[in-house]
Amino acid sequence: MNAPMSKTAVPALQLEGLRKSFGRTEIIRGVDLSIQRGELHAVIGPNGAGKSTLFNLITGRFAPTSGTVRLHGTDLAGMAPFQINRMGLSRSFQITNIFPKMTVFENVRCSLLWSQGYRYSFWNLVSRSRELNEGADEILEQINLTARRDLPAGVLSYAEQRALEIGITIAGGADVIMLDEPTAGMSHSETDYIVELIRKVTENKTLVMVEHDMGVVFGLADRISVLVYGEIIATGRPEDVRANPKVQEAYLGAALEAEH
Amino acid sequence: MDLVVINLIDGLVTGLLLFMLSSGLTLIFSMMGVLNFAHASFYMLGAYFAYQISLYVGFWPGLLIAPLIVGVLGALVERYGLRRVHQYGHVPELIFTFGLALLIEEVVQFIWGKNIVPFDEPELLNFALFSIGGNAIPAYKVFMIFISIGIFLALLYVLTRTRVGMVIQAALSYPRTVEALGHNVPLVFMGVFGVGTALAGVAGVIAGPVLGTFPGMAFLLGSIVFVTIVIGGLGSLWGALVASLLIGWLTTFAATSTFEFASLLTAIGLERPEDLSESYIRDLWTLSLPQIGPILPYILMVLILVFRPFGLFGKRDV
Amino acid sequence: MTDTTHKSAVSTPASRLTLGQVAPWLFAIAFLVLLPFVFKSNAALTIMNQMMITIVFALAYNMLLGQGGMLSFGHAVYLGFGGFMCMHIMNAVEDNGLPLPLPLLPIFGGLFGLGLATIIGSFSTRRAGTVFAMISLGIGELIAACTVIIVVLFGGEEGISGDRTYGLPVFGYEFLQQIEVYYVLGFWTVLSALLMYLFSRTPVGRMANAVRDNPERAEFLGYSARWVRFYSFCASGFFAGVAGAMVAINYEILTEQSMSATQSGVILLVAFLGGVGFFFGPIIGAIVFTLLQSVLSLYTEIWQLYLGALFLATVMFFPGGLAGVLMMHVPVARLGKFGLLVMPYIKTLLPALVSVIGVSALMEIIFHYRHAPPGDEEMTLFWVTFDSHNLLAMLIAFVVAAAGFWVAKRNSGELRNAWHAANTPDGGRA
Amino acid sequence: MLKITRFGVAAALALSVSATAALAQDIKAAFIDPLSGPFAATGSNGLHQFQFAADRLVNEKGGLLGGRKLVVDGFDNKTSPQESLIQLQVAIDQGYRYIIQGNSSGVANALTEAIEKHNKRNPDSRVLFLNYSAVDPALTNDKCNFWHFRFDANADIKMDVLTDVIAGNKDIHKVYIIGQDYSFGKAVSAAANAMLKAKRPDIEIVGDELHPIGKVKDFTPYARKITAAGADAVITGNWGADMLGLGKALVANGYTGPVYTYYAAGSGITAAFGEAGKGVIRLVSEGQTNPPVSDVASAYYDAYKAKYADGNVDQTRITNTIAMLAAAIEKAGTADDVVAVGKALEGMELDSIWGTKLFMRPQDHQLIQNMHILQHTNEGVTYDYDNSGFGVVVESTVEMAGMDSPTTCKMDRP
Repeated sequence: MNAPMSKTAVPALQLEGLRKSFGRTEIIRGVDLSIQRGELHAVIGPNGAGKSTLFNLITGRFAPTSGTVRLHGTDLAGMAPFQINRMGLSRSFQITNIFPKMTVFENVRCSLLWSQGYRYSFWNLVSRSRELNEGADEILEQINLTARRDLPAGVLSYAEQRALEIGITIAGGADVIMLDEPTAGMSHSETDYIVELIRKVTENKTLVMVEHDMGVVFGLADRISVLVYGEIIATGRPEDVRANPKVQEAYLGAALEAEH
Repeated sequence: MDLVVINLIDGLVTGLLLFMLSSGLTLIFSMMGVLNFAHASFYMLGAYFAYQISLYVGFWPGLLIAPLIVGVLGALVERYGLRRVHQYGHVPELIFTFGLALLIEEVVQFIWGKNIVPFDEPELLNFALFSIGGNAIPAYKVFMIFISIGIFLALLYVLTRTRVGMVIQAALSYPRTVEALGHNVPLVFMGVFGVGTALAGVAGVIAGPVLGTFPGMAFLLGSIVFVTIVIGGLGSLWGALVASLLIGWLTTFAATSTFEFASLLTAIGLERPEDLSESYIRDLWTLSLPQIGPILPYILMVLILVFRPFGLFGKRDV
Repeated sequence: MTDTTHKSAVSTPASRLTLGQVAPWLFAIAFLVLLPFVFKSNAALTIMNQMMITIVFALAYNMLLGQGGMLSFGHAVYLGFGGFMCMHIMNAVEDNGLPLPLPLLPIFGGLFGLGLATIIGSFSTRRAGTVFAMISLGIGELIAACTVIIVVLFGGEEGISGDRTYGLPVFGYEFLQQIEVYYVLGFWTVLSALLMYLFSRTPVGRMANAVRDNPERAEFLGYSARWVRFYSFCASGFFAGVAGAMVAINYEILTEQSMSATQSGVILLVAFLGGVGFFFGPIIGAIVFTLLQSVLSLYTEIWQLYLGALFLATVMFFPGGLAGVLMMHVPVARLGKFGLLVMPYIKTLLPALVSVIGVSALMEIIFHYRHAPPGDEEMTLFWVTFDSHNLLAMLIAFVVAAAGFWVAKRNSGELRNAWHAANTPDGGRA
Repeated sequence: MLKITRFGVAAALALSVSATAALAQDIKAAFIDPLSGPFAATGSNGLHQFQFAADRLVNEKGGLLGGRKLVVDGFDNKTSPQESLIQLQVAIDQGYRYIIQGNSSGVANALTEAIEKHNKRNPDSRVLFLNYSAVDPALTNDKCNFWHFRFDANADIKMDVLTDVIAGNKDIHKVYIIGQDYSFGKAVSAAANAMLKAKRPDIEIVGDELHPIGKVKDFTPYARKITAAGADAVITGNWGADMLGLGKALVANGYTGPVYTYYAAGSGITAAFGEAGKGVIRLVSEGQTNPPVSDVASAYYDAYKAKYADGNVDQTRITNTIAMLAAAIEKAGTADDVVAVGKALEGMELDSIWGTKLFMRPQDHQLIQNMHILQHTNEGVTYDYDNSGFGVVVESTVEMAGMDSPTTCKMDRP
């Protein structure tokens, strides 16, 4: 749709020759990928294809064995996660990763702090900043958790925690959002709810998501990359990828036939 | 020269003793992620139990029975204490073992009193085996070396050559998988905890007569043991061995050295003031290496942490 | 100002202080002001001073343990360092006649504590959890050992002493009397507690909680877990230094004991007993511990054994500490169903108490049997005098303990049910 | 155990509501020493000896000032200077006017300063400090004050006695000095160096070192060094586990010379040394228990053992303290005006039941008495320690040791 932009624009995210080995096993075997600003991009692949590893390489959780990751043209090599985050990349986790003992509101407010310029301030009181509190409430409104505002995050239902996870991820106002299987382990209705939520909160942002659920990916993504055994075997618009025989063979075949 | 040889022997004794504690501690840590603060308390219990047993049947049965009792106690602590606290996380576990260490010290005082108890080497080994330059090497020390090495080799054999050892090693890295394979991982944990504390118990039995059996012995050695495994790298058995020997020799050589810091100060061009009480570095002028020998491990630890935050053999993700 | 919105009171961005926020502080101040009118003696004042010092130190410690998730086995070092430096300042002021009023001393104590914490924290806060704990233990031991070696700074085992009545009288007060010192310390206690409370409400204070719960997530929010820990550590060092200055003012002497590993262990005990999960937990801990220490050591020689057992029981069964136990009852009180719990509590806790008394009686008898001088077989326990070598006494104690335990165990099911009922909002009643 | 009366903080809180009755019938002395923690055994044993002495020397003979009893109550200071100051305050509030303390010079220093300040600031509730065991020379030199009286010989006097003996032993040519790294250990080292140089310039000091206090796990390396240096005698101020560790390591290494020391008897140490220490351990101390000096002394010891079978009369100075306090109170005719009692104590002369003259030197409040070198042995022991069969026997005696030892004390008298 709006994916192919002018060739000269710096891609939001660019991977070049990315490789990662654990011991003797090479998990990521040379990935090249370029994601344009504003694109909604999905990475799919069968279990064990290295999706999460790729994800962790991009966000600085693991250091690559070789190759580069560029965010808006800047090489991320050697940067810690918090530095990458400050450059405008925010991620969620496959296993829910929130602050369980803090209230839902606190969770969101904490994720606003850095972007609102509070840094390591110990001379501001968080409760005294209207901008901060209203900002947090707005995000709660967006992710439909206003009613749960003052509960400890740990007691929320699974879907609510996933929603909160997305809320925390987008709160900092990063322009590149990375979601790791946001709908994993959800029922159909819950999935629809989360997809709607993702569509809503990622407007005008670059989105990279790893996903297992086909329905989610085809409905949402502008472009799709298929990762098999640490290599990208196809990248393109959903319908092209769907038609790609290699993909069919490697991954979709059985599933698609079963669906139709 | 004679003194160097003697120091090597003495340092080896200290180092191996430290290793008997630090190996058990490391085994427990790498398996369960729990740093057992009370580890040295089990060492103390070993010494006291052996003392009590020696009152009735002599030293040798105690060498066998005391560690067994300590091991069983350790396993019980794991089963009914640690496992319960486990749900709250690692820091509460550490606090639990800290509290346990306090309690054990109090219980020991309750039962055996606050004074040193007269726990002595067995008559059989109470002679000088040989002497180097007028310094006697007691037979007991040689016995300590052999016991430590023997236990180390046995441990190595069990861990690498037996089926139980393979299960333990696998459970270290993949507890879930091992559990799925039908092994009772909690039981393995309990066993490892028991064996680890029993090792500490053995160390207590053989060290008690030499280093003195008194309620403060746990803390005295304990803090050094923790420093040892931090220097070696948490969770690394080789690191524990290297660090133990390093500290053993370091403290031994430091204690017998005659180095004075005054010579260092003179070397950098300072002049010893007539009236020392006026000088702000007067303590340095009178300081000698033996004086700070026992705190050298702490200094070593700080240095290691500054330059190698994960210890000598530590892996990044502990 | 935005009170007209429909959100609950808490949710308004509070640009105005509410009574609920201020009341506890006003109450604390009034309490501290009035206390000396009840307990007049110098000894009582000294103990209350000790209590206040412990409160400040425990709160500072909890900035690490409770709020930052960092377990330190060597925090007394910062208290001691701040205190020693204050003694030096006190002596320097006396020698040179500098115009420094005594009540300002804690600022300097804090700054020195902060300074040391900055140096140590720069490498110790790189790691969290177990490794941090071990490093703190090692550093604590190292610095504590230095106290007897570096005599210039720490005065060897005699410590450094001074005279607080040196300098300029402040508004006519020369701090000759304990009561004057009491009010100085009271002021600093309230001020420090308030500042520490406010710190927990600042961005870095909130992030300390976040890093405690989930350091990885915090990193992906733009915060370096390590620096967040570092700032908490420094702040904690500052207030530990303030507590050290309070020691200097109250005792006019600082010794290596204040920096020792024992002291570091005690403060962990205090904070944990009180409850690290709540801001006021360590305050309760400090008060209870100081009283317990004096009352128990008054009646029994093996009070440390009891203390150790109590601590272990707290870790195992009430990880929230005393504050946690108290706060468990807040939802019940909100539902107005506290009445439901009264009877089950009596039926369970009373026998449990009897059982504890039985066990401790048994311990005392055994202890007396083993350690009292031969011939001295008579002992008095709970106002009863008897022969400790008589098996009957032990038997009675044992039976009391066992019976109490049995009854408590039998009734605990009832308590559990009642607890559940008390925590369930009423649906059925219209 | 609850025979030991304990007073503490809680009592203070309770009592503080009502004003304390100042006109108590009993004369109350507060014993502020460790009664719990690692040094509790030493503390409790000391308290027993004090209470026994007060009963036997005063109360059974009809009390003081026409029937007033002398009671000694224990206050647990947990060996902490700060806790001691709290207990001091508690004791003063409860009307105690005599403070007794001995274990740890650190605590003694804190107490003497606190008492000086207190007496200056509160003239109505002044107290005297009876130090029965803290030997830091400073207490009767630079830090002396009118309120402090020491009933034990200070470290310098003891060293004087030790070096006299060493100087007299022509077999000793090389001496090794080792001690714990703190004020007492340093004082021992300094005094030993100075005195040996003055008395026997030909003796070579082959080693002089300090080790961290309570931190040494294994004394073997130190013992190696001492043997390697060829020392004929060792001087040490070590006590507790450090003393035992050093002594045992020396013996295990084949060292056979004498170890001259201060504190190596009683509190389990004698039992722990046992056979190994025989012929090696020599200590300097006041008070002769073996062989017994008189029937009175034997009767006293027997009565004590009858009451406390596990105890030792290992601090005869305690008896002296009580005897002198009682005499001073009688002489002053008051127990409440401590200035008068203090002035009566100054310069007092008295005969001890342990067969020595006692003289409280007025310049610095240092008690002068006979000092002995005692040998750890199991031969000729009438009264053993720790029921171990081993005890200490007098080997030599220096009469009125340190009578003309110098002092830098400049005392302000009230």
